[in-house]
Amino acid sequence: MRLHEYEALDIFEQNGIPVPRRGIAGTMHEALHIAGEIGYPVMLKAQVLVGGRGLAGGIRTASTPDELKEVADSLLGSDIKGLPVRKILVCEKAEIAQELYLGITIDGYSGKPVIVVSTEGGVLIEETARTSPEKIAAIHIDPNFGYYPYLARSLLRMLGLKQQLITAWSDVIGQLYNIALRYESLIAEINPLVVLPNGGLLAVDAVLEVDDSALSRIRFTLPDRVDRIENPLERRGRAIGVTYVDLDGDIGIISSGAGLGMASMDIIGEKMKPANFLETGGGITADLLYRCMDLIMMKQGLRAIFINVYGGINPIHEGAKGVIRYIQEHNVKIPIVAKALGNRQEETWEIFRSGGVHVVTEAATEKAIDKLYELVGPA
Amino acid sequence: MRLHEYEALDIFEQNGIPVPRRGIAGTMHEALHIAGEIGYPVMLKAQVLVGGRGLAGGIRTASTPDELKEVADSLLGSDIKGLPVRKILVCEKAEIAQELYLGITIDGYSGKPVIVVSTEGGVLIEETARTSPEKIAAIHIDPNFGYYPYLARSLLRMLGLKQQLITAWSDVIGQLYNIALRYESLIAEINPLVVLPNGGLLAVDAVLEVDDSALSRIRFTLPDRVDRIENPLERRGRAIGVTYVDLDGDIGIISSGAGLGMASMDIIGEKMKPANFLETGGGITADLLYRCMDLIMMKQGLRAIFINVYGGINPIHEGAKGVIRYIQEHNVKIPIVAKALGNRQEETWEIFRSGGVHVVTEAATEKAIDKLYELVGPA
Amino acid sequence: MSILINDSTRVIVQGITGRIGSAQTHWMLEYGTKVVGGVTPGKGGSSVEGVPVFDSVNEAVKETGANASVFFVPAAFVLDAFLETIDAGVKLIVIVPEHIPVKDVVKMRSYAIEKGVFALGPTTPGILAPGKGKMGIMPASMFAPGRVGIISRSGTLSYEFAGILSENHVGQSTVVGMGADPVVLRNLADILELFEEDEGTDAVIVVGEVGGEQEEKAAGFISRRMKKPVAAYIAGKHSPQGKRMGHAGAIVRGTSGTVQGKHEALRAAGAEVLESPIHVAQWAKKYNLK
Amino acid sequence: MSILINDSTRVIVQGITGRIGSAQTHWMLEYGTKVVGGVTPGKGGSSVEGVPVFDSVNEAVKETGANASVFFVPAAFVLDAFLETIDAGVKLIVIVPEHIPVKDVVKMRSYAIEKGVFALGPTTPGILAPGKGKMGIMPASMFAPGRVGIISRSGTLSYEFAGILSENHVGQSTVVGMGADPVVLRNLADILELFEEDEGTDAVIVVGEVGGEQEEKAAGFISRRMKKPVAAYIAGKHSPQGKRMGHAGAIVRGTSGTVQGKHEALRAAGAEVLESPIHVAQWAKKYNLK
Repeated sequence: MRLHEYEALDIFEQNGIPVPRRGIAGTMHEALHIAGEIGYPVMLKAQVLVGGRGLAGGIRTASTPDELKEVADSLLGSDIKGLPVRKILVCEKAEIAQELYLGITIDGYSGKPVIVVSTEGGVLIEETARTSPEKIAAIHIDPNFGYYPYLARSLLRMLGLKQQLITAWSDVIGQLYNIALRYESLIAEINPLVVLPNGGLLAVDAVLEVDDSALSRIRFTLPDRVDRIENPLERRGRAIGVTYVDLDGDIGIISSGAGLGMASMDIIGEKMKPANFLETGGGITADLLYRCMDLIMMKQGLRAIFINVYGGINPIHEGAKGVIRYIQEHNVKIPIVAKALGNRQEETWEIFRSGGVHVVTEAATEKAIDKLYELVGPA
Repeated sequence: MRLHEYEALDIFEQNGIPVPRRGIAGTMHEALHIAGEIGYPVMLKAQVLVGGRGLAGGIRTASTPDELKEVADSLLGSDIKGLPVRKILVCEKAEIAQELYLGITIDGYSGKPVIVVSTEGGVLIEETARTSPEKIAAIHIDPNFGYYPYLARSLLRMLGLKQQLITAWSDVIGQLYNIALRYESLIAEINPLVVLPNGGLLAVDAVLEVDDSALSRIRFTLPDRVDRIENPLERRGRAIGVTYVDLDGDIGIISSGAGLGMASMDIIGEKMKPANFLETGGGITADLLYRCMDLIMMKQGLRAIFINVYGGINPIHEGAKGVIRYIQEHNVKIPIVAKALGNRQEETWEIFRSGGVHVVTEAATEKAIDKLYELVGPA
Repeated sequence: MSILINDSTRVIVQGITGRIGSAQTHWMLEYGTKVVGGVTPGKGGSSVEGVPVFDSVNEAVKETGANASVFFVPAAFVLDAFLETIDAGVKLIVIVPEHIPVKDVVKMRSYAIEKGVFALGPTTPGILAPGKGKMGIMPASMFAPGRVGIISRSGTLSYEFAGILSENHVGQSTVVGMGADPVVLRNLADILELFEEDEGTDAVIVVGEVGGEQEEKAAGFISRRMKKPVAAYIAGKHSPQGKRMGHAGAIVRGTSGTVQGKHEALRAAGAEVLESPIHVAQWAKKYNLK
Repeated sequence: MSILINDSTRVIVQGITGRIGSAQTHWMLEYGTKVVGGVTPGKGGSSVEGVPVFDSVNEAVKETGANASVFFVPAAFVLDAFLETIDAGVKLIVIVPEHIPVKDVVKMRSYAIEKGVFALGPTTPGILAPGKGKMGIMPASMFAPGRVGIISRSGTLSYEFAGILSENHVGQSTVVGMGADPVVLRNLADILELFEEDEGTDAVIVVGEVGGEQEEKAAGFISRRMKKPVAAYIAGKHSPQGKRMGHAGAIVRGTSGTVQGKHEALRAAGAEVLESPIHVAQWAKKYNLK
């Protein structure tokens, strides 16, 4: 779960990281009030959970109340990369002597936390990594050993910094590492970490993504995860316990397993357009597939449904019953093709067929999708 | 710093360990009120920081309000092993099916935390350890690896317990281990940990001693450490930054170093009686020794003072100046013998002598104490 | 021959008394796997599908001589049970459950490697050696004995590839699910190494997916060390771009984990890239695989 | 000969710019110790008593060839600096400061042992090899060169015993303070072993105190491994009983740490128990020690 910038900034501040004076506004009047308290000029930042917000016009400056009114009005209620701007963060505009980068993530390959720093923060950080690797330094932390300030100091020394900056920056690294540990974050990032003219540091942006699997054991007060999803279909998917991604095609997909779902999408994508990605995980029941049918049918203009499931951990015969019940109760007319293999496959095929589902019994998903294409043709 | 039982029980409860219903009373009326809420019979437990409280009459039962009045009256304001009873803990009297023991400490020799359990808790636990070692089990925890519940389960299995008790007990062990870690405790102990007739567990006693050196980095709200010391001279010692232990003799001691202080006490103890133990640590200044003189002079009936200091990390010539200033300002008449060796010893001797202090320049403390005995004779 | 499991593999099932644990024990036994015991603390003394249940792994290992374990333990308890299993001396562990916190997996991985334990998962379907046995949830009907190794990040796609091969009369030596989590207990290259050394395996199929750098790192291993033919399929070509959450990962990896990037790395290493799963049949034919 | 320090010991002083660090650097240099550098982050480039100061231990070691370090770092920073020092390759570390949290010492001890570093303290006066050098705070005037080793839990009592010996024309090979904390970085027996193996040492004095089990464990080592004469003094015979805080320690140790218990263990191991420090003179005479 990725936190909003304003939520992450609060957590950063509670843990001793210097952050700008700021307030969160849902209306132009609130923004005006906050800016009045902070003093102009201020930054206005759209609170949307998507990268590249700045380049999409989501980060703006206001130097006067009139300017603020105009900018706040244009931001609030607008869309940034398809996401509605419900709140804007109003914060002091820092004087920038230098922009640094600080990120902490889990390196999947080594299975260890890694701290990444650069003396050239900002939106082009990944380009810097490619073109000027000497401006980047990274260190893996042995989880059994833990983090200690001297590790940060030696990391920063690689960049050839002055001791004053090393001292201040290693404090921030320690604080961010504690946050990453406590909030079980997959990514904790400050970009840019600003060096002020007086030599002090200021985290003018904050990224914090918490491990979904750890949410139940982390103590913090935030709105429920389901409420944070903007797309109503994706929110519904989360509520029933499946992964649903809304796409702009017209072929609905239900798959057990993310890999199989992706492959299905890839194959469908060759000639048709998927309406969604839906992955059930290992918890298939009749009820769950009934709800999955209900969910994918919410999508307007659906031309057909492709079901691709394996009976490994999942009782696919139970799942088939739920699909059939849905079809019968809602009188579904669009073609449905199912590939269902594994434990109890014959039983499953019979159930599907009893409800008018086209069953393909070969292993290759391509053949099932050929069948589907045969039934519906190109869009 | 050792916490009071009622303070430790609160911490235990906050961390999920089952503890009795209870309240803390400073007056008989408060005790009566708490017992009324809990229901009779209740236990009344004197809150004094000393072991063997039960055998000394500090733990009593009251079955009726009249009995409670009597017991509370006799406890409050009395002394247990020389310590005044200011507060009593009033708590429900548990039905006891079995008494267990659970203790977590740091094993000094291996330098690791150790968890100790026994199926025979209670006051005789150390005797049990000697006579029935099969009823005791202990496990060291690798600090880099950490504590995990399976370690507790395997520990408890050594005692041949039923799975139900293993499950409940290993929960309590995990909770107590977390407390020990978070509060940096040198000892965390529940004795007895009571098995109730329904199979549940209840911590009817709580010992928690926090590492003094870690106090500044532990987040909890407790009265200042200095206020917890009952003896006014020992409290004063803590306030000025030295270790002072009040004894019942009449020869005052100032030493730099605990070992030297103990040896001085041992040697004095052969023919005379020490009035105190005072250890300055490595922070001697003129002011500090001035205050130390002031502190040991508070003791009634002091016959002489023995100063035993080394100039290693300590500037003993500075210390000597403080002693002399005190002698002169307060017109001290009792004999003072000083042994002061190490860096700047000659300078120190001169200063001491200028104030009438008898200086012994040989290394053996015995010779200096012979000199003292020569001056004051037996008590 | 096969990798990881063979005739001397004696398996315990952790969480055997749960709904999934007991059902999968049934399937594993039916497939001929030597499931010799189960563990559920508090359920010791009972039995599931005729298999004795113990309170602790230690006891189970001592009583049954087990040397391998498969997990159907709830996610919150996996870390604890995993460490217990390693301390009990088990050398092969399959972690089927999903949704295990990454912090726990990091700890598990470091301890397993330190102790020389080969562990797979989390979120893995496990291992299946056709005709010999299986640890995990792979559905038996998809597999046939033969000489092709399959290693897959995705569970269901491992069935798919085995199924396509089986339909084309190409059998498998061993099918291994490495787990779908961002951190897994063993990396792709570790498993490729076992296949390269296995006399019963003639060629290997790698089934990867978008994201991470397992395939890029494996490409390095393939180019340096592998003599056997390798085919690779990477799922996710038409997946919408994941919402990017930070730069640190990409900076450290020096790769953005795209399907295209993985294709390039694998091709450069001499592996054959399959654009669609069904192409595996032609590839098998080309190398005359059985 | 001596243990731990000798002519090739090159010392850095951590926390050299502090009041105590600079004063003790003066005394160490005056005693002839090869103090080759100091470390205080942020003070790199300056100098103290003619000794160059560096920002990091790594730099100090690289520039000066130091192989040993003595700490005058504030307690709160000791753990971090200690780990840094080990990572920089220093193999002998003396931790003078007191009041270091036990939790930190536990970590330090485990890392030092893992990395094969010999560390002493915390709350130690350090090491002094008469005529060769010293790391720490021991006052030079108490010591004389000779062939008796002293190992003490108490700082000041180590000076006392050396002083008594020196007055009686008995010199010391090395005097070692093991530290007065409940957990120390090296146990008594580890240091006894060095003395037993040292050709320059003919006999050893152990100065212990009430509490803990260092002396009891050392007794085991003395009886099993030591051929050289050992005398032991245990301070605290007349100390008031410490307020007992729990049973766990005593149960684990199986000893209550009394002076009497330590005396018995040491006598049984063949060590001579000194009832009072001054008796060390007669003991030295008995063995004709120099």
